[in-house]
Amino acid sequence: MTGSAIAGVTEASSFPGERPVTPEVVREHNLNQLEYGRILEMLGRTPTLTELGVFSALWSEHCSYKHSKPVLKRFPTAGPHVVQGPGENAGVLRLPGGWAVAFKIESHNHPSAVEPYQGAATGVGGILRDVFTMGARPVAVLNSLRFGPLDIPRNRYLFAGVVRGVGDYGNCVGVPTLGGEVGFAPGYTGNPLVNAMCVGLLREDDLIRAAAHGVGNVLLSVGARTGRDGIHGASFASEELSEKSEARRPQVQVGDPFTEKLLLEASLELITSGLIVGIQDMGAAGLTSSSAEMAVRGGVGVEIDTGLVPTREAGMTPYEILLSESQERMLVVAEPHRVPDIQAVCARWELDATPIGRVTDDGIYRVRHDGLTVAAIPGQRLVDDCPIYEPEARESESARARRTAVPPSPPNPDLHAALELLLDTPGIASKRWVYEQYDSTVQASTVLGPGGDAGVFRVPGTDFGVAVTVDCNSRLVVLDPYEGGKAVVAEAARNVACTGALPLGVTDCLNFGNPEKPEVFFQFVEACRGIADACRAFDTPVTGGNVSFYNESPTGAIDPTPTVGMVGLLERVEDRVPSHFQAPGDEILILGETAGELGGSAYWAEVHGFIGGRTPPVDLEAERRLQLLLIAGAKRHLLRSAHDCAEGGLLVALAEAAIGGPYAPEGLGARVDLTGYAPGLEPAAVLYAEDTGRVVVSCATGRVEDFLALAREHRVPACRAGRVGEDSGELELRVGDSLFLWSTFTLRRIYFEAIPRRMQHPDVDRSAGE
Amino acid sequence: MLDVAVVRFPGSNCDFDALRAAERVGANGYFVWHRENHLRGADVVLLPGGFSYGDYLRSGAIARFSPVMQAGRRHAEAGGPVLGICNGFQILCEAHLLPGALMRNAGLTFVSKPVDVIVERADTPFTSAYEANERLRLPVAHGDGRFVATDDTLRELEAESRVVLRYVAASEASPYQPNPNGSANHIAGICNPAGNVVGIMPHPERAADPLLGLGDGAGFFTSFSKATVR
Amino acid sequence: MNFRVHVRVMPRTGLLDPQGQAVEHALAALGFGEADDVRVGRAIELHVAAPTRAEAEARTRQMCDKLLANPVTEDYLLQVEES
Amino acid sequence: MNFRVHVRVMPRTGLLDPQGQAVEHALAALGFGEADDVRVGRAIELHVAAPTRAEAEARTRQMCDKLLANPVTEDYLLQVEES
Ligand SMILES: Nc1ncnc2c1ncn2[C@@H]1O[C@H](COP(=O)(O)OP(=O)(O)O)[C@@H](O)[C@H]1O
Ligand SMILES: [Mg+2]
Repeated sequence: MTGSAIAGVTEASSFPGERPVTPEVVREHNLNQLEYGRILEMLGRTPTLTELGVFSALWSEHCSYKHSKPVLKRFPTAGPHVVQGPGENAGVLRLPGGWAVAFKIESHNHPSAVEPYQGAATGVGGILRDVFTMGARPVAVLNSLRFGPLDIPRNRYLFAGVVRGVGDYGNCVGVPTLGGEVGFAPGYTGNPLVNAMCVGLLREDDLIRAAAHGVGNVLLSVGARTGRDGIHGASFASEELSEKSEARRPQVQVGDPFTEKLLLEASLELITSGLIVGIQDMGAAGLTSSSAEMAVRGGVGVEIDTGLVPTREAGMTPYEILLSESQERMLVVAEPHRVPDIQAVCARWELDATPIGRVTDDGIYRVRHDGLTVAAIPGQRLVDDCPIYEPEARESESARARRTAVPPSPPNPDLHAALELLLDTPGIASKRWVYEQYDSTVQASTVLGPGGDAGVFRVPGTDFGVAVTVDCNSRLVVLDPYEGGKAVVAEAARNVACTGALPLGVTDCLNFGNPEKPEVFFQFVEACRGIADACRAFDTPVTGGNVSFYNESPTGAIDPTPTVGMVGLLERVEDRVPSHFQAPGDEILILGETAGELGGSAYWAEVHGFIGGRTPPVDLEAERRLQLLLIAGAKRHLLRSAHDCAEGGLLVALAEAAIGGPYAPEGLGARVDLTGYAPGLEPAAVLYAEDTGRVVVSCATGRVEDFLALAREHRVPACRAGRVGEDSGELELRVGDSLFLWSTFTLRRIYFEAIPRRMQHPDVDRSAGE
Repeated sequence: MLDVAVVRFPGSNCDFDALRAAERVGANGYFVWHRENHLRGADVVLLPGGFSYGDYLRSGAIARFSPVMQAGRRHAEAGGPVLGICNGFQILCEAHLLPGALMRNAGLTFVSKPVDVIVERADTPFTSAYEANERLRLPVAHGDGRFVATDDTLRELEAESRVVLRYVAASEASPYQPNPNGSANHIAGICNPAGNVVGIMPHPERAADPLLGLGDGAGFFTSFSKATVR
Repeated sequence: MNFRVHVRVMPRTGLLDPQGQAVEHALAALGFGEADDVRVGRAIELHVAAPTRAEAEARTRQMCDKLLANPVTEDYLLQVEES
Repeated sequence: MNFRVHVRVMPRTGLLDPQGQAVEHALAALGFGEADDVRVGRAIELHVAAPTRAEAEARTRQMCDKLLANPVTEDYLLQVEES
């Protein structure tokens, strides 16, 4: 009965009642001819259904990165402060004083399209586990969301459900949400994006890697019982959503944040107490991928007895147990004599820890059930032999044409109304409706919460903090994936630097359509090239991330959305710089250069209904100088506020700074004179172009000269543009021959009410009674 | 030195925050696990915020049966100071150490934001560092914070001046809803007749450090650190 | 004997029921104008082993009084089925 | 005619019900060892005006499908009473 392992020859038998493996069954498992051929050759026989399930999961796009690996290899991943680069559950960077920061982002798009509340909640749960498996305590979460327009009821339902799911999970576990972003565009109708990022702190000494070591060591399943949830989740995530998906949809995974909190505390205790050898969360493809990855990383074999795995339902087959994506479970490797101590720790946290297998010396990935060997696969080859594809990458004609197109221009665009329209656009408007549903102050370390450029938390017991952000402007990526990719990283770094922090490193979540379509793969390759170049220029290595392909719905591929999560170091938290104007009379300065590039701007999109033109090129050297200026200015306390120009351009940034923060009683107003600024440009271009590399700052009057000198030193153009006004004053702006006046009271109302007004529809939430 | 017991229930998540706030005022803070049945001679008991038992069924409903709550009750009945913050307040109500109940926010969503409150009782062990009617800005973060009680109970609370904190508008002109959850009489915190057991929804422990932007909550901790040790 | 007990825990009459109101508005917006006076509470189902139906009911009442319902804000109703 | 409709919306069998689990453990700890298989869902009560009982039921089913229950994660049950 037992499998033998002579030169890769292995034996396994079908589990009683299991379907025989036919070509039809192989197709259902999303394996193609080439892939199935490799399996036959590797095993020297027909696989059992259980084995087919294992291959199907591990060779899914989600687990194997078969379409993205060669491209991802081009990211810079090294640096003196990199403790752990890609390849583990989360990346880790060194901080001062023996501390380190672990961080990672992950998508949960398809589950959220099917069930927004649970999909989003379990997305947060998964990313928290990725961070605490490294021995880090989660201290911040962020989320990047995309939906179709809010005038469609289904989109409102998805938006409301996702936000509630993200909030309920993180709030319950007790991790503050310090930032995020939400975008809306027609392409996301039917395929919303839910990307969750988690940031954790650890002592560098406590870092633990997810590898199985030591022949004879025991594998334990810790945490929740295994049910029939999400079987085939990984392969579901690796195909397009269609009418057929409804039927193939895996049983929805339900999150239990309470158990997650206990699992978090138990895991950290197991790690710091030194009782265990390795630990890995059971995420996508559950026990299968966690055990196979741990075995391969440790260069050993494993044997699992699925009959020992605690299940929620009777009669589960080895196939189901291996592929279940039940949440809140960990796989732990430990020396046998430690098992009682481990169980005692877990019992104190009211959790079970059950031995389910052991580490072996034959390199075989072996699964038994009640004495029967149901799977026996050479472990290294199970991971390594998945074919790697390099699909064709070709830009579509229509994409190229869009770049050279110009918008149909109405004769007299109303530039005054345009600002109000932009501030009322859900993608630009305040996301207070979202982040008020997220606890942002738990853990009592929040220095800057949501509503500004980046969140900042303090490392407890120290003077320093960490700034965190997630960003992606997909309109720029659509038009020019390379420049757009650069722009995404540049925006993230600018946001971090605006708070006074030095950008340290990146995690990315690459959301794209079907990579087998040349125009999609083109977007992917080019966006990655842009991200890689920017990361190199900023010295911010990529320490991990996630690829989410097949984001397509019956209406086509989503806009390419390579989301970047970034962390930065703020050496002294007292130096932090907020985003909004702080005091009447302060001087307003514009940093960086305005070339007037309206391509991909929100102005063209919202006012002219046109998405096209050239993405503003990103000058990475200039961006870097700007970042360093902001950091130096913060350190010397020369800056009272700093806010970057992003979607909406210069005027939206000025207005946002004047409107004030989400809990300021009122706005401050400002008097701005741009008559001599950017000569030769149309007012529309000055106000609404989305050139990158620009920041609006304010300085106390006595500090302006010092700051200007510092800007010259850093070779960053700085233009004195006006003064901060009185409480609830007006935003007064001169440009060209025009004088514009807005009441900050009105702008504030528009900006903060845009989303709540749209979400007032009583039909939003299916589970209003929950 | 003042001994401050911070009770940890499974699902407590403001336990470290409360402990740090107590330690910052020089107290000897320590955790007591909910299964323990004594408080190790605590002078002050803090029931921190969080989601004990996931807030499943009703917030605080399951935690109130934990063994440690019997010791807590004895401590309270002997006049010892007890402060329940957020989930701690919910547990005190479920345990009937305070009257009323905390129900789902009227807006049906979790609410996390700073709010303004008035200290109406400045003579409890947790508010003596404040002036009567002092205005504080403190963060709230809860889904079940709507204080509900029978009309008789509300009358009694008002007549006996047992409202410790009340939500107020930031200013006359403030466009914000002062009451974040629809609480009866804008109640944000109450005490028992003797004044030694206090429950509040806002989180002073998250506002006890000026570096974090808000420092108004520190008084809750300096109050008891100054109080005479029995 | 084995019983399946269905417990309905409803907000006490007279208390504000924001969930019920929200559902009522949503129903009206969806064209269900014929629905009103909506209340939302909790449904709890449990399996109870007891010698008699009366005993199963009595024990479940104790569970409600002690844990399942909050006497300050909620009323409850039981239905016991043999199973 | 006027009907009082009681809707029970319960988590679908096979789905994890963390709330039910927590209640089950709490009941056991309180000495109610005879209770198990606890599930927690929502109880919704509403008043429906309809010409017949069958019509009231049909309309409430539509309400459930559209709003009151989540077809992906929940099942529902109706009881209609004349009122
Ligand atoms: N877009 C990316 N950029 C850089 N590294 C990536 C990216 N996507 C995945 N990786 C790395 O590849 C490894 C495998 O990732 P993944 O399978 O997502 O881990 P998990 O098991 O947590 O889902 C990870 O270490 C991850 O950091
Ligand atoms: Mg992982």
